[in-house]
Amino acid sequence: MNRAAIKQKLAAIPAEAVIETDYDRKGFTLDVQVAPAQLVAAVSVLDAAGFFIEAVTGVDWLGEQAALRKEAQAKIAAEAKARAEAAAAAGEEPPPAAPPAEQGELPEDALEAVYDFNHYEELCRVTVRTRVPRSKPEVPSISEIYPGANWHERETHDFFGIIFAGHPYLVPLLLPEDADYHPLLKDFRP
Amino acid sequence: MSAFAGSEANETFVLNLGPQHPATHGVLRVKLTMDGEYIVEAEPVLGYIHRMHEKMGENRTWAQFLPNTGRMDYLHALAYNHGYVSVVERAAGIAVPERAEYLRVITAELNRVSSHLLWFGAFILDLGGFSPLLYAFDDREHILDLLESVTGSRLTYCYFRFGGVYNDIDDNFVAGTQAFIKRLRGRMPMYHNLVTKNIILMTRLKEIGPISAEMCRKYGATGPVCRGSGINFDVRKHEPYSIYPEFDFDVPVYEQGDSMARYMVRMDEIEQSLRIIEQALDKLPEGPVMADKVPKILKPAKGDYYHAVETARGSFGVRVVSDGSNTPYRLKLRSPTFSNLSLFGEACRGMLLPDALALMGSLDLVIPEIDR
Amino acid sequence: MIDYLREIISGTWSLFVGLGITIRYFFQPVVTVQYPYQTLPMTPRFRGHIELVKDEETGETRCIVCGMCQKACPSNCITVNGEKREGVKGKVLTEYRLDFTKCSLCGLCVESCTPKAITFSKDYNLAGVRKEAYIFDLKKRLEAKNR
Amino acid sequence: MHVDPEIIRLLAFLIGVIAFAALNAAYLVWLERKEAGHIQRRIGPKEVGPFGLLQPLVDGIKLMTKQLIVPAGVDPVLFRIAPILVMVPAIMSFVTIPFSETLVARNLDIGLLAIFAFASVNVLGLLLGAWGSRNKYAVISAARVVSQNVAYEIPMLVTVVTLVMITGTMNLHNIVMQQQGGFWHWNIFNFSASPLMPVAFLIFFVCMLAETNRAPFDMAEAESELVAGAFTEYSGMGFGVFFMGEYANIVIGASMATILFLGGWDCPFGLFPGVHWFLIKMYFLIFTVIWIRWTYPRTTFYGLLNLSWKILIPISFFNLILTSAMLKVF
Repeated sequence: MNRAAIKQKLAAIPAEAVIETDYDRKGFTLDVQVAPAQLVAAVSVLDAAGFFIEAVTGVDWLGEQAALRKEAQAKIAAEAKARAEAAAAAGEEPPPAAPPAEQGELPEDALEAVYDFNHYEELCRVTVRTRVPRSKPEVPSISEIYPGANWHERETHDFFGIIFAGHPYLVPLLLPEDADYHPLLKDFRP
Repeated sequence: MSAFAGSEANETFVLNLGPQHPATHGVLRVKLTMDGEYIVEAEPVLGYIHRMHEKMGENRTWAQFLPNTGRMDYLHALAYNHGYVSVVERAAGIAVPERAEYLRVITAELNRVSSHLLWFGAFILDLGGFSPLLYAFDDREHILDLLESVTGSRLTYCYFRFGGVYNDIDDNFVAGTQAFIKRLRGRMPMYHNLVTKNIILMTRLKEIGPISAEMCRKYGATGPVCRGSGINFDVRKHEPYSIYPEFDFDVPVYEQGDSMARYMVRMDEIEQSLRIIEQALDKLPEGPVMADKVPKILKPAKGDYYHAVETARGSFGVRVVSDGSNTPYRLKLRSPTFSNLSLFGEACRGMLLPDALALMGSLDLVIPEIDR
Repeated sequence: MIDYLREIISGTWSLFVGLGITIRYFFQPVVTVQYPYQTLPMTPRFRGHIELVKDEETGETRCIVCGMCQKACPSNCITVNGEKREGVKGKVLTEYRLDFTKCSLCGLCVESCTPKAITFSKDYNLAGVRKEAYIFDLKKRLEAKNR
Repeated sequence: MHVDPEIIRLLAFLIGVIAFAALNAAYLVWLERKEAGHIQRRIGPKEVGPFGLLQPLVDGIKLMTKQLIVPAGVDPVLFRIAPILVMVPAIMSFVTIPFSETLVARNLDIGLLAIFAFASVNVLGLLLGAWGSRNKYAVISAARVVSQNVAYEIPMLVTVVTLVMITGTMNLHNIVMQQQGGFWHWNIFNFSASPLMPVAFLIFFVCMLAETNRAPFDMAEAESELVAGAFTEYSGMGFGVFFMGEYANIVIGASMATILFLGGWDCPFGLFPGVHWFLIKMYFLIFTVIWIRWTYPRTTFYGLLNLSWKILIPISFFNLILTSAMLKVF
């Protein structure tokens, strides 16, 4: 099993991005982004290649879209300003200010489920990510393939409220058994 | 182990092992469905000392989270500090002076020995022998004295800092450590004669609690648990960090996969750790123990970073997601015993209660580390 | 049959070896320290709760009320208050409150202190029946010590 | 009024026996804690009285002042009767033990038989207490106690039968009298009867450990597995009586080993026989019992059965056959 082969196999699954990252900088070798529907297929590839599961976790990207838009707007504004300055320097009439960009509905922020896999023989940490909308966070469970994912998924469900479809026993693991809150969500207030 | 005699389902009963039980070393509860003394099903129930370290991380600056890491696993606190400072150093691009790395390895390995010694004692205590616990404590106390003389603390050291260590060692520490290595080497044969070769212990551990390599893989078991099942996986060799590549040490691997194999792996690891410490003390370079240019307020670049270290219990990984601010955006702590314990339910099926407890002891559980 | 006997004999022998080890320890001197009748010397780096350093020249604290320790503390257990006074450069410390019930003895405050005004004390015999007894005013403690 | 001096003697002995049993139970706890301490390189009890000698007294007061909790749902009769069922037979056994040539309450012709009969009641007490306390740990413990006992009575009794064949009597006094005159006369070194006599002693000793539920065979209590096994629900003096019964049983076991194999009150060198020699031997055996407890880990239940059925029973039967053959031939 070598890194290139597994990268190729993963890339064969439709609709996903496989990025080789700099291990020394990041601490993992492959960064795989898949749609929730392709998750099981990607994990099966890793299972067949003899990977073991390290962890499952989540990241709440609340406010990411707003930040992205703000960044984009700032960029546009900066460009416009630069153009205006350039024009002024050239002694020309400043071009008319561009009409403000469409302020439509923000796309919904995402919850990200992150799966870490590693190999016992060769150093190859693969990070599989999948994004789901915050309002309907549903990801297929991989506990059929890796029974060890059972607890990790329960923990992620505790903390983020991500629902792992097909999980045999999705009840709170670390939180109290009647917990209906998800503390790692960014809008969680105790 | 005798064979599991199956019987009607309605003849089983539920036995609550814990949360206060002598063999669970803390507040772990295991819900056992029993058929007589045979275990039909075991479901560990966690979370009794869950402290939400990951949320705490999001509410503190990078440096302020440092004391928390040692409190996850109080037995090998320095390795957990090491994992966290390493990932932050990776994220912020801080280079660590060589002497500081040596000090980190020396203290972390001493701490590993102390953790294994305590595990040894507690494991034999699970099996009903009391005296080895106190002999192990006697030795462990010497390590704690050594570490206290350097770090000022005996359990939750909080000794590492981003870019180095908190203060330098002195000659007394070097001499004391060398004397301790000699002492422990002299004591190991006693441990083996008293415990390892004891016929009662052998019958209790040999061929009890088998865990296959495939099961380790499916559950993500690391550390002595997977090395006892014939998997040669040690983060120190597998993805070398710090200055471990400089040292000559072996990774003890046993093929049998039973409780005895895990016991032997840990006992051999004590010797290997002593070897590392010895070499590190010999090679110890002069120089500063703290990097020069560490910004007072850390703001690592955006992105996510992972770093794994080998603790006494397995591979501890920290994944941080930075948004470029002075607090972590997300901090994931991958605790090794969480994965190791998750295979307990499957591994102990059909076992007798005392054997299952021997198996549980051989997994080396530290509950605060599972619950985080 | 021979294996069976050999196993019995080697097993029994291992049991006697164990007995030999424990009886040897039985006759060796004890290693425990009989606290509180005996105590061990403290290591110089022992991290007790923090205390203010007495400046050798002035006999007062060196604290300049910069608040770095307060910011560094992970558990928010330090509160520093100061005031401006006539004829004195900078601020003068009026209160240094340490909530020891929350302190985790990590030492980040001592490290962050530029004028080296705080250090670790060597107190470890701390026991009390009320939580309030562990909210120390370090300035008052220093003054009491000076007296 | 005429009172039969025999009755006064019996009364005095009864009081003496009860006092002896109680004192032993109390001070064996002290001995156990002290010995364990020194084996583990610490001191053990030291605060109450010189060398902690008043510790058992304080412990006793503590146990007596504690509330006797009878949990809801227990069988009220069995739960209360069980500690007594453990304690009383142990005291009864003392009646027929000859401490010296004259120091014996009742010299029965079937003394040996009486003691083994009483010893088996001990198990019944544990079983009833465990069953009555309606606790899952206790019930598991009860099942262990009974099968452990069945497994261990056999090699023990076979060894004793071997001994009875050699001595030809069940009168404990006579058994000791036959061994008088130095250690080479003791049954443990009676090589003319059977060369395996030291092994027989070892078997007897191991069985005694198992009978009295001592480590490494303390499966009934097994604190790291079953919390406290049969005693889980007991508190205060209910537990205290169990505890005393346990130590009294150890004293009986050690006394029996002394009488049957080590020549009772006989001096090893043929000088000054008397009760002191009996006590020295007995306490040495008890010391060994405690020493063993603080050295080994606990065996498991099936390990114990394996040991009994695969090793001890075959060897003790072999010894029986060998002895009878040698008695016939010589």
